[in-house]
Amino acid sequence: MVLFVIFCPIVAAILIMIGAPARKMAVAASVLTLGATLLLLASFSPEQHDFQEVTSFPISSEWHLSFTTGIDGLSLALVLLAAIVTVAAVWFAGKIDKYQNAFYACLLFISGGAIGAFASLDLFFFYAFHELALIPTFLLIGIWGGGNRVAAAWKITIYLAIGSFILLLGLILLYQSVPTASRSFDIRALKAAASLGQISGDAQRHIYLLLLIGFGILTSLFPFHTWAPEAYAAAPAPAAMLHAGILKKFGLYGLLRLAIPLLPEGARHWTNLLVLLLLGNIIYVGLVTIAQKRLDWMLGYSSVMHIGYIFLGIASASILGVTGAVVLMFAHGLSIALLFALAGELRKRTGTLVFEELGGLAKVMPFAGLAFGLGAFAAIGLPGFANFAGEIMIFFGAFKNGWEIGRFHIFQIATVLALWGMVISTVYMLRAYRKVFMGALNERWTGLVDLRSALRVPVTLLVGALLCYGFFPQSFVRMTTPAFRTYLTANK
Amino acid sequence: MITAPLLEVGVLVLGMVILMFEAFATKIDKRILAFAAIAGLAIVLVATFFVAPVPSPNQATGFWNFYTVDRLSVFFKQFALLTTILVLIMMIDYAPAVRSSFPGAHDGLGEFFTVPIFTCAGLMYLVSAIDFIFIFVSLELVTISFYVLVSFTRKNPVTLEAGVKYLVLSALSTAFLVYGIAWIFGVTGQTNLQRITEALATPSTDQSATLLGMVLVLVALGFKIAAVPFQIWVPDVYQGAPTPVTAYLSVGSKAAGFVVLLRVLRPFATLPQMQRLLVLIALLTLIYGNLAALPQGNLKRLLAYSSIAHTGYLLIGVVCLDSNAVVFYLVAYLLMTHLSFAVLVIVAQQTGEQIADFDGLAKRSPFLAFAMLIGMVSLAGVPFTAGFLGKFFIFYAAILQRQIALVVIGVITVGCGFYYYLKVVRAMYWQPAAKIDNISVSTLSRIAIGALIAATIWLGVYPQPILDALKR
Amino acid sequence: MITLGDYLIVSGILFAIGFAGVMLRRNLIIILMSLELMLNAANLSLVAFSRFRVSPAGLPNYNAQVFVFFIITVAAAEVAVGLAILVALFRARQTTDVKDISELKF
Amino acid sequence: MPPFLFWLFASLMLVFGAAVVLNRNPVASALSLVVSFLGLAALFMSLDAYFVGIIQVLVYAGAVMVLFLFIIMLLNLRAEEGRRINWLAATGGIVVALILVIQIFSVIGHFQAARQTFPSLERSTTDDVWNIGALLFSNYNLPFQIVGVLVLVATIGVVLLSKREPR
Repeated sequence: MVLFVIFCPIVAAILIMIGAPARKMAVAASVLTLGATLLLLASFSPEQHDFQEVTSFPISSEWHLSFTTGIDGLSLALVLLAAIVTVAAVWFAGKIDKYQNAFYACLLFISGGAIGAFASLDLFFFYAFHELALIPTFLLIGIWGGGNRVAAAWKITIYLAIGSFILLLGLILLYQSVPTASRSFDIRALKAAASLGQISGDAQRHIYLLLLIGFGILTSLFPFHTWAPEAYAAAPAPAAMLHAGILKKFGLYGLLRLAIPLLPEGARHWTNLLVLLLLGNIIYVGLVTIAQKRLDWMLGYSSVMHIGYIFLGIASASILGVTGAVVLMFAHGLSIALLFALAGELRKRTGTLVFEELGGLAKVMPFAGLAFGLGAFAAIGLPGFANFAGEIMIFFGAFKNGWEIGRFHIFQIATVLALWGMVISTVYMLRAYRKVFMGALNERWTGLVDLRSALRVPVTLLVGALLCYGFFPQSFVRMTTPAFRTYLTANK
Repeated sequence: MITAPLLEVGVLVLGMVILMFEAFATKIDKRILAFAAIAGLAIVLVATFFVAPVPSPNQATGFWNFYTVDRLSVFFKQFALLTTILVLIMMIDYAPAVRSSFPGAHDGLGEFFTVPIFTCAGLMYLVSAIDFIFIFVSLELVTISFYVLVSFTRKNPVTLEAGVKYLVLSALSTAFLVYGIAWIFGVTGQTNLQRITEALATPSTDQSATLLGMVLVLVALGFKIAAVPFQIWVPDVYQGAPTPVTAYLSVGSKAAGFVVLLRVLRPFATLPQMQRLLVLIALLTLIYGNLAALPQGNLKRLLAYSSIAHTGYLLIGVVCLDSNAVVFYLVAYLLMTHLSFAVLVIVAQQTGEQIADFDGLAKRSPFLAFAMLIGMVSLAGVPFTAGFLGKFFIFYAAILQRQIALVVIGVITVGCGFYYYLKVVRAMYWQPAAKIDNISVSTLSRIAIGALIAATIWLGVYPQPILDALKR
Repeated sequence: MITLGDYLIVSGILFAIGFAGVMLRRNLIIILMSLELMLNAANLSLVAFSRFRVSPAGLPNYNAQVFVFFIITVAAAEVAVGLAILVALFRARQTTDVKDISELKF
Repeated sequence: MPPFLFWLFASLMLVFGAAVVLNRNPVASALSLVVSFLGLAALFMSLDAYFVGIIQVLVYAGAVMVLFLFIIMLLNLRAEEGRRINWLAATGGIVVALILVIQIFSVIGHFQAARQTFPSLERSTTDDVWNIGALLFSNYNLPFQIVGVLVLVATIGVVLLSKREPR
C-alpha cells in the first residue's frame, strides 16, 4: 500500500510524459493516492510503536543499502498532508498554456518525491526522493513562473543544491559515526545503534550542526530564508502550493526523524542557537512580512515566519511540543496551500498582486473572499482551525521544555516573544485581507467573476481538512504521539 | 576461457585488417568500415567476460612483469572498448565534416575509423601495465594516435591549432614522465611497480630523490588527466578537436590516466608529502574547473572546463586511495559525457556548438533534449542518476578520511556545477527556438543514446552490478 | 674522478634548457627541438643510472638502455607527426609561430 | 674516459643546447642541435653504452635532423625578425626552469649515490648490441611490438596530414 502511494504519482507522471492525457491522468492519480492514503490511515494502528507496512528491497548488501518503506504516525501525517495538497494543487492547475504534459508531470513528480521521502526508512532514499522532488520545482519556477522567474529559479537552485549537499555530508557522517559492524542506511538500525550509545557526543554535535544547516536551508530557517519569498512569488500557484505546503516540511520531518532521536546530545548542545535562529524567523521575518507591498511576497514571508513556530516545537524536545509541531506542520501545509492557491487565482484574473491596486474584491468574488478569510484565520491560529491546536501545544511544550530547563531560561523568553509573533501575524494577515477584499472596489475589477464550481472543490477540501482537525485534533495527536514516546521520554 | 593478452591482439588484428581492407577496397562506402570496427570491438567486449585468471604479480616472470590481469584492468579494458564503440558511433555522424577535409569523396574517412582501434588497443595495454617502461610505451601509443585524431580535419585552422597545442604539451608531459621514470629507476634500480614497492620499503632508499622522480611523473600524469595547473591545453584542444575525438579524449584518455595514477601512486603512498601535494592539486582543480566553467558560452568549451572539474572530484577519490569510488565515478563520467557529446555532435552540425544554439531544442527534438537533460543533471549530480552516486561515493571516502578542506570545497563547487549545467537545460527548455526544424537522428545513434540514458538512470538507482564487478 | 652526480647535473641542466626553450620560444620548430633536448636529457640520466646500477654479472643494467632505445623511437615518431601537423598548418595559415595561432584563447 | 674529456663533451652539449634555444634562425638552431647531440653521443660512449651512442648519431644526426632541415627548407622559414618578447611569459618560464634546476641540484646534493664513482665492469663475452638485442626480443618483446604499432599509427598520421591537395 505504501509503495502504491509513492509510485502512483510517479508512474502517472511518466505516463503523462509519454503522452497520456495530462489533466485527467493527473487528477485521477492524485485522487487515487489520496484514497489509498485514507485506507492506510484507516488500517493504521496507533498503539503500535514500531513502523508499519514495512517493505524492503535490498540494493547493496555491502553498503547495507536497501529500498525500505514503512510508516509510523509521523510519516503518515505528512503523507496524508501530501496527498491532500496534491489533489488540491492538481485540481487547481487547470489549463496550462505551454507544455501542459510536462507541467502536470512535474507536479506529480514533486508529490511522489515528497511522499517517497516521508515514507522511506532508508537514509539514502530519504535523501534521493527529496532531490527528485526538488528538480521539478526548479523547472516549474523557471518555465512556467511569473515575474522575475529566471532569477528566482537560479536563486532557489543554487541555494537548495548547496543545502542538500551539506545535508548529504551530514547524512554520510551520520552513517559513518556508528561502528563498522552496525553501519547501515536503515533508519531503524541507526536508531538501535543510537540507543546503545554508539554515536559519540562529539560526533553528535558535529552532525547535528550539519543537519541543522542543511535542513535549515531547505526549510528556510533564518538566516537562510532569503530564497523562499522570491521563489514563491515567481512560482506558478500549484508549484508554490506543493513546495510551501509539502516539500518544505521535508526539512522539519528530517529533524524530527533523524536529528532528535539519533542525536539527542547534539540537539541539546545546539538548542540555544536553534532558538535564536527561530526567533529570527518569528520576529525579524514577521516584521519584514508586515512591510510587504505585494500579496505573493507577503505570503512567502509569512510561510517563512510560521516555520519558526514549528522549529520552536522541535527545539522544545518535549512530547507536547513536538506533537504540536507535527500538527502545525500539517495545518500550515494546508492553510498556506489554500492561500497560495487563491493568490494564484487572483493573479490569473487581475494580473497584479500589489495591494495598492486591489481592493473590495469580496464584492465580486464572495467565495474567494470567504475562503481567503478562512485561510488567513487559520494561518493566524484562531481557535477552530488545526493551526490553533498546533500552536497552543507548541507554546505549552516549549514553555515547559523537554530538557527540563528551569524558569527564565531562553525557552521561556522565546515562548513569550513567539506569542508576540501571533500579534504580528494577525496584523499582516488582516491587513492583507482588508487591502485585497475589503474597501472600495476598483473600477477595473468590476468584471471579475467568482471561482467556478470546479475550483471550489479543492478549496473546500483544504478548508474541510483544516476544520476537521481543528475540531478533532485529538485523533491526530493519538496517531503521532507514539512515534515520539520512545525516545523523548528517554530524554528526561 | 581465453587469456587476457589475446584481447589486445584481437583488437590490433582488427585494426590491421580494416586498414588493409580500406587500402584495397576503394569503391565502398567507408562507413561500412566503421560498422565492421564496431562489430569487431563488440565481439572483443563480449570476450572480455571470459578471461582466465593469471599469476599474481609476486611470482610474475617475463611477460607478466609488464602485464597484469586483475579486476581493475579487465574492467577498464571493457571500459576502453565501450568508449571506443561509442566514439565510433559518434564518428559516423561526424563523417561529413571529415569528408570536406580531404580531396577525394572518401579519402581519410577509413583512417578516421581505424586510428581509434589502435588507440583502444593502447588504452587496453595501458590499464594492464605494471611496469614503467610498458606504461610509457602504451601511453605513447595512445598519445600519438590522439595527435593524429585531434588534428584530423586538417583544413580547419582551429583544429590544427588544437593539434599543435596538444602535441607540444603532450610531448612536454612525456619528457617529464621519462625524466621522472629515469629518477625512480636510478633510486630503486627497478621499473616494475611491484619491485619498486619492495625497494622503497628498505630504509636505505633515498627519500628526496624518489620524491623528485614521483613528482615529475605526477606532473606528466597531471597533463593527461587535466589537473590544475597542467590543464592549460584542455579548453583549446577540446574546443578545436573534432567533437567525437573530444569525447574520446575526455573519457578514454582521462580514464587511462587515472588508472595509471592509481597504480603508480600505490608504491609511493607511504610518503606523506605525496598526499599533501595531491590534496593541493585536487583543491586547485576543483576551484579552477568550476569557476572557469561558469561564464562559458560555448558548450564544447563548457564541457572542457567541466571535465577539469570532474578531474577534481576524481582526485578526491585518488587522495583517499579509494579505487572503487574512482572507478565508479569514471563509469558514471563515461555515460554522461558520451551522452552529452552524442547530442552535441548531432545538434552542432545543424546549428552550432554555442549554448545559444540549443535554444528551444525541446521543441525541435524532444528526444535529444531529454538525452541532454539526463546528461546534464547527471553531470551536475542529481540523485537517481549515475553522476550522483559517483559523487556520493567520492564524498563518502573523503569524509571517512576526514579530508575537511576537500569536502567543503567539493560541496561549494557542486553548487557552481548546478548553475552552469542547468544553463544548458534552461536553453533547451526555457528559451524559444531560433528556427523550427526537426532534427533527424540515425537509428544507430538513437539506440546508443537510448542505451546511455537507460544506463545512467539504472546505475543511479541500482549501482550494485558495478560494485560487484570491482569486488570479485 | 667523474661521479654519477656529475652526469646527473649535466643532464639536469640540459633538461632545464629544453624546458626553458619550450616556455620561451614561439617558433614551433624550435619548440620541437627543445622537446628533443628534454627527452635526451632524460636519456642521459637513464644511461648514467644504467652504468651505475651494475647487474650481478658485472654488466650495465641493460633494461635502462632498452628504455632509451624506446624513447628514441617514440621521440622520432613524435617529431614526424609534429612536423606533419606543422606542414598542414603552414598550408592553412602560412605561419609556424605559436603567437600567431590565437584563434583559440588561452 | 679522462675527466677533461667528460667536461669537454658535456660543455659542448650544454653550450650548443643553449644555442638551440637562443638562436633566431631555425637553421642555426637545427645545426646546433646536431652538435649538441654529438656531444651527448660521446657521453653515452663514455658510459660504455656504445649501442645507444651510435643509435643517437644515426637517428638524430641522420634522420631527425634531415627531417628538421627539410621542413625548414620546404616551408622556407626565415629567421624571426626582432620580435618583441612577452616578458611576463619569459620571466615565468625562466623562473620555473630555475626552480627546476635548483630542485634537481638539491636532490642530487642529498643523494648518497651521486657522490660515488661508477663501479668497474666485468668483461662481457658478448657485445653491447647482442645484449640489448637479446633483451629486446625476449623480455621486452611486448613493448617492442607495441612500439611497432605506434610507428604504424604515426606513419598513417603523417601521410594523411601532409597529403597534397590536387590543384
